Amino acid sequence: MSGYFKELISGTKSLFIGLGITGKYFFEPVVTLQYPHEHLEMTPRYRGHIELIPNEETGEPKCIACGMCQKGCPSGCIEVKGEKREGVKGKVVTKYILNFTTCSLCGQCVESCKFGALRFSKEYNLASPRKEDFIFDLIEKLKEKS
Amino acid sequence: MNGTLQQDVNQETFTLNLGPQHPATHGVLRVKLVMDGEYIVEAEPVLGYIHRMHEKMGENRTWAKFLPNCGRMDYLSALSYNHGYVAAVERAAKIEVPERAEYIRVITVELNRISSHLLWFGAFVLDLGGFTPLLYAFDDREFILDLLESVTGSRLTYCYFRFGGVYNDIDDAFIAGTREFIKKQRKRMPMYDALVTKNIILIKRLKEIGPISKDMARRYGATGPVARGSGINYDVRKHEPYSVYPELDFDIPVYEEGDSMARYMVRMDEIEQSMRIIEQALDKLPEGEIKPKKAVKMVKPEKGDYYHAVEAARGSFGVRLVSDGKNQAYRLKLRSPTYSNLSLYGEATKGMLLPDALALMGSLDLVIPEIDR
Amino acid sequence: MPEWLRVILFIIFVLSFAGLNAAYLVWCERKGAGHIQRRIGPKEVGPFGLLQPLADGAKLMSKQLFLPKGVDPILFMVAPLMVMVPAIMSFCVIPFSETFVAREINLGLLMIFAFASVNVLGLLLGSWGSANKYALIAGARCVSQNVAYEIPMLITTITMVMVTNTMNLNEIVRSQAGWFIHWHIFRLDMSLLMPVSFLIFFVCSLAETNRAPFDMAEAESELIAGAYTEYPGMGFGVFFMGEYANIVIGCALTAILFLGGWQAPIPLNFGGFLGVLWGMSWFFLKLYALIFTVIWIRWTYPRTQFYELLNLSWKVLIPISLFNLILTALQIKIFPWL
Amino acid sequence: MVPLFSAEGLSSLLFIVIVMTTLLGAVIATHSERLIRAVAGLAIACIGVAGLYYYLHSPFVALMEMLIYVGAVCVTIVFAVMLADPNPEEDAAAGSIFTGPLSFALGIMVFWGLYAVSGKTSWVPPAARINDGSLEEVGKSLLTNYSMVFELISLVLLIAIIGSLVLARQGRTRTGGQS
Repeated sequence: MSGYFKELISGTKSLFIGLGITGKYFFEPVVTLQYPHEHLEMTPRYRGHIELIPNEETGEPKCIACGMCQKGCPSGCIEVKGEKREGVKGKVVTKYILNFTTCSLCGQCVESCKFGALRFSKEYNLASPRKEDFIFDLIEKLKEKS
Repeated sequence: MNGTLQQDVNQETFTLNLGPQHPATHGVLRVKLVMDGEYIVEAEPVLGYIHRMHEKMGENRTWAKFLPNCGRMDYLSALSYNHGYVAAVERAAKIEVPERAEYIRVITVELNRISSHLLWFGAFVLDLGGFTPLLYAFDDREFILDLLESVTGSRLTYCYFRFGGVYNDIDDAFIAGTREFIKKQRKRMPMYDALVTKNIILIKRLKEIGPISKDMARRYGATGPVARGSGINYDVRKHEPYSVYPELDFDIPVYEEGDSMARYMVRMDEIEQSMRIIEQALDKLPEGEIKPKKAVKMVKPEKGDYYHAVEAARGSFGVRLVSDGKNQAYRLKLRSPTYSNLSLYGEATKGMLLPDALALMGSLDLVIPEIDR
Repeated sequence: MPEWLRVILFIIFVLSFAGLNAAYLVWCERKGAGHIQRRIGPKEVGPFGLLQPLADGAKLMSKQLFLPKGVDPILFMVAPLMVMVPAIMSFCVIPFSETFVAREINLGLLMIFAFASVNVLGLLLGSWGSANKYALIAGARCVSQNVAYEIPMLITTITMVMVTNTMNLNEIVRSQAGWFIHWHIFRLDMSLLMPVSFLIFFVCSLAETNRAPFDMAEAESELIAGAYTEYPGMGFGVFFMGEYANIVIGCALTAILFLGGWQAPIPLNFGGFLGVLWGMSWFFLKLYALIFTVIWIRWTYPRTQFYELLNLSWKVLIPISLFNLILTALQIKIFPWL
Repeated sequence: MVPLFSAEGLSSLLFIVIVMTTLLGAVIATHSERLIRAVAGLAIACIGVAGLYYYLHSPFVALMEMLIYVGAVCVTIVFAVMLADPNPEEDAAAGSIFTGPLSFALGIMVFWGLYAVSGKTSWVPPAARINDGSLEEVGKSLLTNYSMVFELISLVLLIAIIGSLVLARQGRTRTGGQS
């Protein structure tokens, strides 16, 4: 019998304590970010989709189309083509397609690049109703940027 | 009345399909319930709705290319899965890991474990009908995600560990942030305690509900918090030590009751233990390299059969590799904890009420993609 | 003003009040939930998301009224009305202020309970008519719950009727005139357990209106949406309007019985139009404070297990309310001068 | 003939509506094939009867009618129906060939009897207010003049409970050997 009343009182007390906690939070400021109006700065290591790094002098991509990234990609979403040109050491990249729809953002392409020609972009507002919008031509993207 | 219902009413029992779309299954799990009123006569989990053949994928690509798959199995404690696979391959290919890298692995894995438990805590209370703790838990979890993002670069499906080390080194900002998080979380736990754990409604719903006996847990091979809630003192970190866990001092919370409350308490205690591990690991963190001196180029383990298990947030995650000496696995078998934990569901719920059975399901902490793999 | 015009005007008032109230309680609920959970809640549609209910309403109304296969069409369509109509009828006797009441009938309290009992039938027929197993389970739960909680609620009400000696809601409010210590909840001289009565009544009204933590009829993590699982568009909307109207009735009754209805906490009264406004503002203040508590409770607790809920009623609320009844009777008979 | 748009005319119209509701409910209750609809009909009939009581200036009884019959009895029966067989067996309807004529004759007799009684009784117009809900009065008369009736009312609930139990007991046919 005493257990009954003990449970009754302690139970009621626990309910009021719970109300107290949520009541306190009701008056505290919100912690959420109002996304479309506010934006978050991505951390320096944020792994977005990859992009080509331009050569500082020429503005052309540093990539020499060695194809290591294409080989190392688990999802097979990179397609690189290059050609040999007169007067240029190594190959010149002519086509760099990233199929972002299958990319798993593992970063193995960046790791496998020995020439420091790839990096992660900080872009994360990617949305489109069309699948084709996510097949990126990275050379073109680089040109747009500069 | 429709046909099937009519048939069912003529019998004493009826069949209820819980899922594949149901708010309480957290994914595409389907449980076929044979019910007598609100009592469950038989429960049969039906799996395979999100089967993606991860094991087969592991046999069709090089060792390194399988790395991103690990995080896609249990997306809530992706780093443990990364760790399991990486450690298994390291054991097979005899790759030495620098000590600093091991410490970083332990720190990040334990952070990930806390975030997984926090999410489970919220989702579990949500299963029981309380919405608010979920968002409080998310608030705290967000802190961990920010920390992990600052080192790994992604928020959920990290692919952070590499053979022989880790991808990035941690910096002072991360260490300071982690210490701050632990301080904040320690202050936050009493709030959870008062709001949820001590709440009479929750106690009534969990205490002595959904018992899983020691014997049942053993028979089905349950591991992790489910086994520890049934009084089985088994934790891979202690009993088959790997990485730098032997050098760290922590306890394994074990509860004898075996009810949903015991599983709940195990996880809540584990959050505290993980924080202890992280603190010690941060104190002991040695200077040095994070990758082996001789860069790992092509992994080619010798012929043989290798196994390595780690303690993931949901139990023991084991990786069995059979190598034929080539640059990809001959056979890759993944032992996922939730698969075993779920298989006891049918027996455990016999004769239980529907809401209790759902509480039990929540307390198993299911991640469906990991069950199906 | 002739009587019939007054009644018609009042019906218009009540209908628009019930509709707007349901719409804006949803907004309040979402805002309240948001701030309790440290987020903002609806904010995009209109300033502070104030037009959100309109958007929701437009969405619900534009949905097809779809009859799932195997339902009993008549029962399926009528059930939402059976929840909504009695709730609106009950508004007729609620005194919003001393003079602002549609029909001041002497059996007002009884009338509210009479109509509230129809509400269960509506839910039950709806859940049976929708030919869904989850709905069926919800319907069965809902009835046992309502039957179990009607008893302590009625016993507490009888206690209050003994104290006030009337069932006229306006009379009950008038008997609490004066300083706020004259409100029934503080009248320990009438019954020592008055605050407990208040608590029991409030808990029972939560259970009667199927609100969390007693939302067995909905139980979204167990039964998808319980009795409303199969309802599309406005069928669902009407159920919800009924539910919110019931919440208002429950809270209004609590305010009238225990918190002095339209009485101000200080003995200050006005005549005429100002008096109506004065009374109404106090009544609404109390009403919405109680409704906020209901929302607050919903976003704090987990749902009770069904058997625990029945245990609470049969093992805790009914014995205590019976004891309270006897105690009150004794106190009134033995110390009649109090 | 009273004009329709007068107080008396409107109230007569209301009376007709109430009576029609009662009859409609009764017809639904007795003639629908689905048990659940029959119960809904019963609820409608009870609401109609409550209206009649209200019309006779006794709101207390009217509200009690709602509370007990609609709120309690009907819900109990619906609950029983849920437990019972949803499709009644076919041969339940086909009784003896005498059933139809006999019940018809019985109905005629009851109607005639009521008609005769009503014709012979000297009706007193209902008082404007029999009792305006003063609870003390209600309580006193329930425990003095009408104590017998008051006790008998409780039989209704008993019968309703027994009836639902009977429905629930015999309704379910167990198919399949075990369980």
